[in-house]
Amino acid sequence: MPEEEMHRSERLKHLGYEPPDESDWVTGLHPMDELLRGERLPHIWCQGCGLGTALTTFIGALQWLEKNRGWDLDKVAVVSGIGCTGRIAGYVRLDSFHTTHGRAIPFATGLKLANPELKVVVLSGDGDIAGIGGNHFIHAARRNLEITVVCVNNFNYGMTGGQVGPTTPHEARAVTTQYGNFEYPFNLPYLAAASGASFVARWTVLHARQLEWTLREALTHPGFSFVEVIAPCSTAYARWNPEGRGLDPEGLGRRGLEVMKHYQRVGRTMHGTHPKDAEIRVNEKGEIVEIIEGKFLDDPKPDLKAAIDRQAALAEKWWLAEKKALDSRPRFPKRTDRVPRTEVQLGGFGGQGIISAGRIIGQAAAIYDGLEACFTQSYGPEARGGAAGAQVVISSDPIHHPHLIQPTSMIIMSKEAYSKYVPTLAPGGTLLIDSGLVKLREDHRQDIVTYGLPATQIAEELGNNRAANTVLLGFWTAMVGVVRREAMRQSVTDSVPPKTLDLNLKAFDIGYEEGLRQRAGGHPLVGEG
Amino acid sequence: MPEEEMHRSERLKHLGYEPPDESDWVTGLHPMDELLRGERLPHIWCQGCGLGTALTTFIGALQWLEKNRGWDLDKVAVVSGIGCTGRIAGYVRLDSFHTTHGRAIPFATGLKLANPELKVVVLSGDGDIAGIGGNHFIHAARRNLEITVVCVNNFNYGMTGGQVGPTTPHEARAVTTQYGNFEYPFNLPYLAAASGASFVARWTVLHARQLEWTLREALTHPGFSFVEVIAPCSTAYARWNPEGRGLDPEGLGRRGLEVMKHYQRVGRTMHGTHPKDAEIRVNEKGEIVEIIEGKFLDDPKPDLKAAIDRQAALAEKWWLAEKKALDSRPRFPKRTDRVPRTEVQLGGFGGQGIISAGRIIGQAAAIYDGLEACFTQSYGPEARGGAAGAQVVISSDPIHHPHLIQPTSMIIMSKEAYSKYVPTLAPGGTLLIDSGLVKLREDHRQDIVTYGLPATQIAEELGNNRAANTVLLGFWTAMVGVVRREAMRQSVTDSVPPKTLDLNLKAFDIGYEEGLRQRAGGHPLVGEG
Amino acid sequence: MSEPRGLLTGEHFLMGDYAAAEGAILAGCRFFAGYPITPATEIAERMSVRLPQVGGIYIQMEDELASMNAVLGASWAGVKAMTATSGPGFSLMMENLGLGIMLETPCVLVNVQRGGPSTGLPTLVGQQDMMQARWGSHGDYEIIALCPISPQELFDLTIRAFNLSEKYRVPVLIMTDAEVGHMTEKVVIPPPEEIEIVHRPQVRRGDVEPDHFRIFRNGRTAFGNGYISPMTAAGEGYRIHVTGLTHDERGYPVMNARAHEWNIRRLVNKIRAHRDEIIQVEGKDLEDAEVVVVSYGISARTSLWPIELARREGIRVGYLRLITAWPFPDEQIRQLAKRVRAFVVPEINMGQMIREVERCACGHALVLGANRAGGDILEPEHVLNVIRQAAGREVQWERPTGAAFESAEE
Amino acid sequence: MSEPRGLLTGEHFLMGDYAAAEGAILAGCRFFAGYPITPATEIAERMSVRLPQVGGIYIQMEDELASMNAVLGASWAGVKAMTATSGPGFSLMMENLGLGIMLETPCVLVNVQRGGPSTGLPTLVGQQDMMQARWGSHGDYEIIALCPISPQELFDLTIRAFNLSEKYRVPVLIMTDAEVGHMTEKVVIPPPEEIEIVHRPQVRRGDVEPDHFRIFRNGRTAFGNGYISPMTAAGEGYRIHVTGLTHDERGYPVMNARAHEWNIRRLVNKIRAHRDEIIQVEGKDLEDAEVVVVSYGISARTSLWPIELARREGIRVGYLRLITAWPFPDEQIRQLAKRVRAFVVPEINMGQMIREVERCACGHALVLGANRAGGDILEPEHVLNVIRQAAGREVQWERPTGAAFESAEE
Repeated sequence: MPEEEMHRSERLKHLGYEPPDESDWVTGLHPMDELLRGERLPHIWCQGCGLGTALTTFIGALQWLEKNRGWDLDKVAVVSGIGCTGRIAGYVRLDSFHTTHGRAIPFATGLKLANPELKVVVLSGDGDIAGIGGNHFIHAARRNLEITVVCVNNFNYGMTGGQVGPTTPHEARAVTTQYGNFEYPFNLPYLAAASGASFVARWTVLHARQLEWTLREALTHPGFSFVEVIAPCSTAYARWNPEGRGLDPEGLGRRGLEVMKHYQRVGRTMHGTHPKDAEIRVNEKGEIVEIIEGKFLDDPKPDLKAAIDRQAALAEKWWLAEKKALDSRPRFPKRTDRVPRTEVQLGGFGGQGIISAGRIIGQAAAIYDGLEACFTQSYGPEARGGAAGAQVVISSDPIHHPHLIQPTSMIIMSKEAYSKYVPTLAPGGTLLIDSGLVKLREDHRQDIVTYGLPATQIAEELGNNRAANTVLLGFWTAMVGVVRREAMRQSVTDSVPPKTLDLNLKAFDIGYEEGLRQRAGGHPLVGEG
Repeated sequence: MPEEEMHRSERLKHLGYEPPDESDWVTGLHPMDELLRGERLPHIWCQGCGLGTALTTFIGALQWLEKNRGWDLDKVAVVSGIGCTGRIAGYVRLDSFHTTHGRAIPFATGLKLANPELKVVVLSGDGDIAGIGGNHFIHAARRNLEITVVCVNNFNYGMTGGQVGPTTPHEARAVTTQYGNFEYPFNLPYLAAASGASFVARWTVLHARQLEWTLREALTHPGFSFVEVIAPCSTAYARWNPEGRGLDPEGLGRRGLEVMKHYQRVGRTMHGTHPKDAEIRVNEKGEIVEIIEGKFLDDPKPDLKAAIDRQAALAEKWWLAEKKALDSRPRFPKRTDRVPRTEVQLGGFGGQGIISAGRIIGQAAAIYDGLEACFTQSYGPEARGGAAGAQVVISSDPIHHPHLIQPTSMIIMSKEAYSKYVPTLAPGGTLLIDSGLVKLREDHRQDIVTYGLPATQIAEELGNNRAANTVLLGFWTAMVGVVRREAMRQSVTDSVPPKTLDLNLKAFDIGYEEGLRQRAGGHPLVGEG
Repeated sequence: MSEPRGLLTGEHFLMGDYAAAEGAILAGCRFFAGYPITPATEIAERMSVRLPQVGGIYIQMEDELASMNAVLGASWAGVKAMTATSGPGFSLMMENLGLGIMLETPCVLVNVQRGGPSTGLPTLVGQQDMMQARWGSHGDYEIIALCPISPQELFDLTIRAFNLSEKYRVPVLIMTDAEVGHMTEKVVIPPPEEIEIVHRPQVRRGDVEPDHFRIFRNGRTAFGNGYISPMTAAGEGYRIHVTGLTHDERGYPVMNARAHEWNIRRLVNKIRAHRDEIIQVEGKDLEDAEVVVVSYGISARTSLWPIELARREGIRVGYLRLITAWPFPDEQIRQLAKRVRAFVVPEINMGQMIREVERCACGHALVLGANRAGGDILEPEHVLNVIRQAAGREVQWERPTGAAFESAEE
Repeated sequence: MSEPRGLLTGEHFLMGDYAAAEGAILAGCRFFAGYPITPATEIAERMSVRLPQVGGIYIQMEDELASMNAVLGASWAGVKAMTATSGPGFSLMMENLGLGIMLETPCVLVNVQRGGPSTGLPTLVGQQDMMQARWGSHGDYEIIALCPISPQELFDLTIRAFNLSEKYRVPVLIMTDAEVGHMTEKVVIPPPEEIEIVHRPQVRRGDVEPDHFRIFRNGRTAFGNGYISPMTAAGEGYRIHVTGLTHDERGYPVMNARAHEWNIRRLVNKIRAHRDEIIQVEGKDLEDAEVVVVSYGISARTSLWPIELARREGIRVGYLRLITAWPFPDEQIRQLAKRVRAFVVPEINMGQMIREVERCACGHALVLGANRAGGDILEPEHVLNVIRQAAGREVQWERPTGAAFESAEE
């Protein structure tokens, strides 16, 4: 059994934290006018509800931080979701956002990340934070962004009339579990800790002073902090359950008080207890017989924004490299010839650089040759490493139809692509194959012009078989003559890793020369040259 | 440091579990044809992916259970979400449901609750289960419904190309965290345990045999069981991170194998370790340096359905009571007189039984007097214990407009209701007040007929001030004469708790007699009687 | 009077929400998954007490996303299932309403409409989700949506919703509102033998050779007909596969345009081809009408009074009530448009179903709306004056604009 | 060529998704919250690399619900913010799109449409969320939705989307599709000084006496005009309150019909009153047209070819492209309807925007759709034949129905 106070951080003293005197509990402090929207009062909460105390302790903590730590409360924003607790956002005179059910935490995440100067606090109920908003809760805890989440847990959905919730004790009654709750509840501190929260505490509203001290700590915690506040729901939950059942059903204040007395009987302060052991125990009737309270976890680790900021230098470096590359791009003289719609199909398998080759053609045409070019990729149900296809349409005119209707040239690097694409080539069109990888079928089309070169083998000989696509790009450039050589060379330059540039340019030139040679020689593998 | 095997349950032997021989690891078993949809193969997974092993171990476990435990595999259903793992549902020859992203678990919850004969298994990925589906995951673990959730964790969103996910290690690379992951990951076994899972385990796919044994156990666990399976993503995750970086980017199989070797180096089996300590440790580069594996938790507690079933007897008892009450309802002779549209307003504060009184009038008119009756309540922003209003429209004709246009009679039990409603009463209309609670204003309307009786005081004298509304119902019945006395008495009988029935009928009769008396006497408080 | 299996045969004074629950139970619903939301919560509350009495399951899920999915799961276990919500929850259910449509899953979803957008007016009436009911989930589909006007009709139409859902293998929406849902009136629950209950065409263990079974099929089969395929349940031995992806007859993913065309046309046509069976309208005094009031739900009900007032002024007013809002009765409006002077469309929204009336009127008849943004039912004078205007009479009332409202405190 | 602040001024060969990201950055977007989904993921990927280079924040959230909310939060911190998704994520964003509308929060949401419903065809094109864009969230509202036809226009319209959003304090949708999003073309990024960038009317610390400040206001003020109120950000000292509930000028909840009327009419009218400023269409050859092709996005682009073919056959075809799908250009269609024989509406869906054309055509012109369910762009012959049909010519092609498809394996 861990000793009380064993886990207290050094910040305790700094925060004016004094060991609590259990005999000296109070249920609420004075309303602090300058932090309340007086024009909105009286509030909507029932007599005997614990939310008044939750609100005043929160305000007390802020005022203490303003007075003793110089906080500018203009920079504190409160975000809440839907439900009774959610209405707190409407009563505090701070920037306050009453969002949708369960979504206060991601809203707060956006607010805080976009303006790290803000201190952002989420105040909401158990149904809102742990029910519908559970996923946001665990992910925010995981990220450890510096926000404070205060969850007022009254063990049911109060505003809609007392339905069972994610914290309703097993076998307790609620309007939708009148036969007894067959579900088990969350232990919220345990859930928060398991998700990654670096500050975790729980108090009942009976311990208003301790709660306020803990809130001071939570608010100054450099990371995600979570405080569960156990509060009576005098109208709904207490009506059904042993803590308040049998009491005058109209005496809501009385019921709330009885529940507070119950807290006094069952509360047990155990600072530093691991959250997994910080249980709310119930008996077989769903009656709460023990509530472990205290600060369970206070374990600073770098907050999310700090981690993000570490990236700035790397991002700057990348940007400068990008800028340098862009600035070094040459300009080419304008083309004056007119290029009719030209469709190119590339095909092979993943890893051969088919997509990249298609993009290089498109970029050469669009950026360096001043043409219109539209590049698309084929997607299919294949896994990575499967078939890869790329299409480029080039024209002097606007390209209305972005897909190929009938390609007039083709670069093919696999057997599968050969089977799939060659039937679609226009009669008289030009087929270029990696002759080391693709064998022509016996019934190969005679109405097209087929050229080949062992691109992969050539690239291997140059020292890197991944340059095979570049060899074929050179080959295609010479053979088809739609895009200018210098435009293609520059596009290759833009697209390959700098350390492979020389090799790739060499590969391109080999392919190009071979293309010129074969075309001049007029000796295609098949067809009329 | 907990000892290996320390936490093993007795079911281990029953399940044919033998202590694993670490030297004898296999990465995959033979495909089991009868449990695979052969017509769907080959699968879409990349070379070197861990999902094949995850699938075959799952099938192996099922076949073992079929052979050795007599399972009828027609009763096993697989539910998955979206992503690479989600595709498992399409390959197993079992009833299989490929649902939406993150929603496999609630779908499985419905399936299992609606047919408890089924064994329902959720197989999905880390992004699906712990990212978008995180809330369903923690709530299912909390409920402890007997389903098995197998989460194949490959540390990123693979199918969309390798984005950062909720399990991506801190500082690891992904396509959306190219500067390094600034978020922290979940420890899924810890999260599952903190949420309430009663069986929690983790294996890498390297330990295929141990994984299969654990799956046998998980599948037969009487409650929510969770198994995390760590698997290589050879295409996306391994590409960016130390485990696979620098390897031939096209050699996916090779990359997968390297990751498996890495698992062999960093894996450490520690059965019975508390899930909070079952870490996946990384170094400052995001490289995994330790993976704790084993079965961490196996702690049966009553499953959800068992808890639900316990309610059946109570539900039956309630039903029989309801049936008895309904069967004992008398029938009344048909009314032949015609009732024109009559509007009644009731007003007071919460707890006085205003709503209940309105409902009693409506029920008397509709059920026992054969009239049309439409009862509505006023809702406002007030908290409970605030103002309460009820409206009843009664007519022999269909009631097209359900709201009051101008009420002709009113029962008022509070000062606030007096101020709010009396101005709306039709000239010549009848106002009935609890004269002990409501004082007439000096400028009280002279164009209406006002009667009073100290209903709350009368009820108190009868022994229960909550019967004040019944006194006024009797008073109204006699005074307004729209609904017959016996119809009202029966409606009161249907509506009050049996033990207060006599008192309420007495209260009703007193009010009724007083009504007759005052009406006959023709001495209203104000107005012409 | 009551019925041994837990049915409440007889006359009851029931809140609309409760009537929906009782209708569901009589229709055979044995699974409800829900989440608290005003003004639909009472449906869940009633179900939580009543379902265990009839051997059913009530479960409160963590949110509406989960509720919708649990309902789909239960339906695939062979059990009739329902959920109920209001605006914000309806928006959250949209993603998985789409899954229900794609998997052709019978189930019923009740939306007790309140004032929106966003949290809006949780306790007060609206009819603002009518177009969302048709278009709220991504992708193309057709849907069935019913609009009750009273607790009795919430009871009756909930049964009809289950029947349509089971017959057409489609989620069916009940688009009611806070007014009808929270109103208490007499509801007659007939003995079960007097009610037609439809059960999905369901293939059970041994009915078909598993290899020959197709979970999605076009055309007539031994178990389904037209575009509707017979269904089966998990555990019946067919080892089915279904997916939200575009798929073939076996339910296997097929990622191409041809498969998509087949899927979507089937989803759409199974409703469109049965429009005449599905569409239900209530018409009154349409023969000689110069003006026809076209409405639905609470606004249809409240328009009966201004219609009566207008008739007293000598205006020949007809009444066409959309019991099914979706599919929309295009043909009925088209035919009427040719012979009436004008349509009046009262709605508690800024003009939603009126767009459909405009579309179908094809310019043949004037189309006027009687609208308010929400929070209250339409005032009779308001609707009466739009009827007068439609008939070319003098208008005697100023329509509310809300422009005067500046602050709650002013 | 490039620009010191991390802007990529110059010509680039960019994928559409990347162009949207660059447009956002030039428009001043400095916050992106997203979640992976095909085919929108590339926008997030680009933002994750680029935003840290310009001092912005990229965060990947746990789901699309969270993404949408984080964007709203960032906007209330005074930062221009965006998210991007596709069908299933769009459905999940609907609840909080409504919050954005109710809080009048500037932000931009890109939907790269794919085939639906449900998971559908993740990698393939659809235009099936067009009506969802208008009606997908519960409650009444008006929205702005833009439809680009190329990477260049994705860039341009993303800037316009931010401008409209900032000006009207409303979330703006970019309804693009898998085809445009995944297409790579030349994109010209102009120097920032050549681009008009709008910033929200923003009240900063000290501008106004905090007690006099109203976060929502009808009518002209020093900072806003018409129905649009000036905004402020958290931390500026105004201690504002905003809520998704129906509210008054200060943002305080007011639960009655009068406040709702005021709220909703303002939300609706701030768009309707500025229709002329917002609506953007591209018209060609409309003067003498007998047939007008009305389309948007990729289908508008691909229809230019069949239009050319039809002209060669002597049919006088006009072209009206909806750059803004919402608000819909009612008036433009109404005017055209009076003088043309027919409209042809090509869409990759079962007929969505065509319903609006039908509504506005008021029966004056024939309205024919050219539709396919999704997965591929429209074939030129298909559109050509519908144009022929619209012009009363002979049709030479059979329209696809999908009925022939039975199984992927047949």
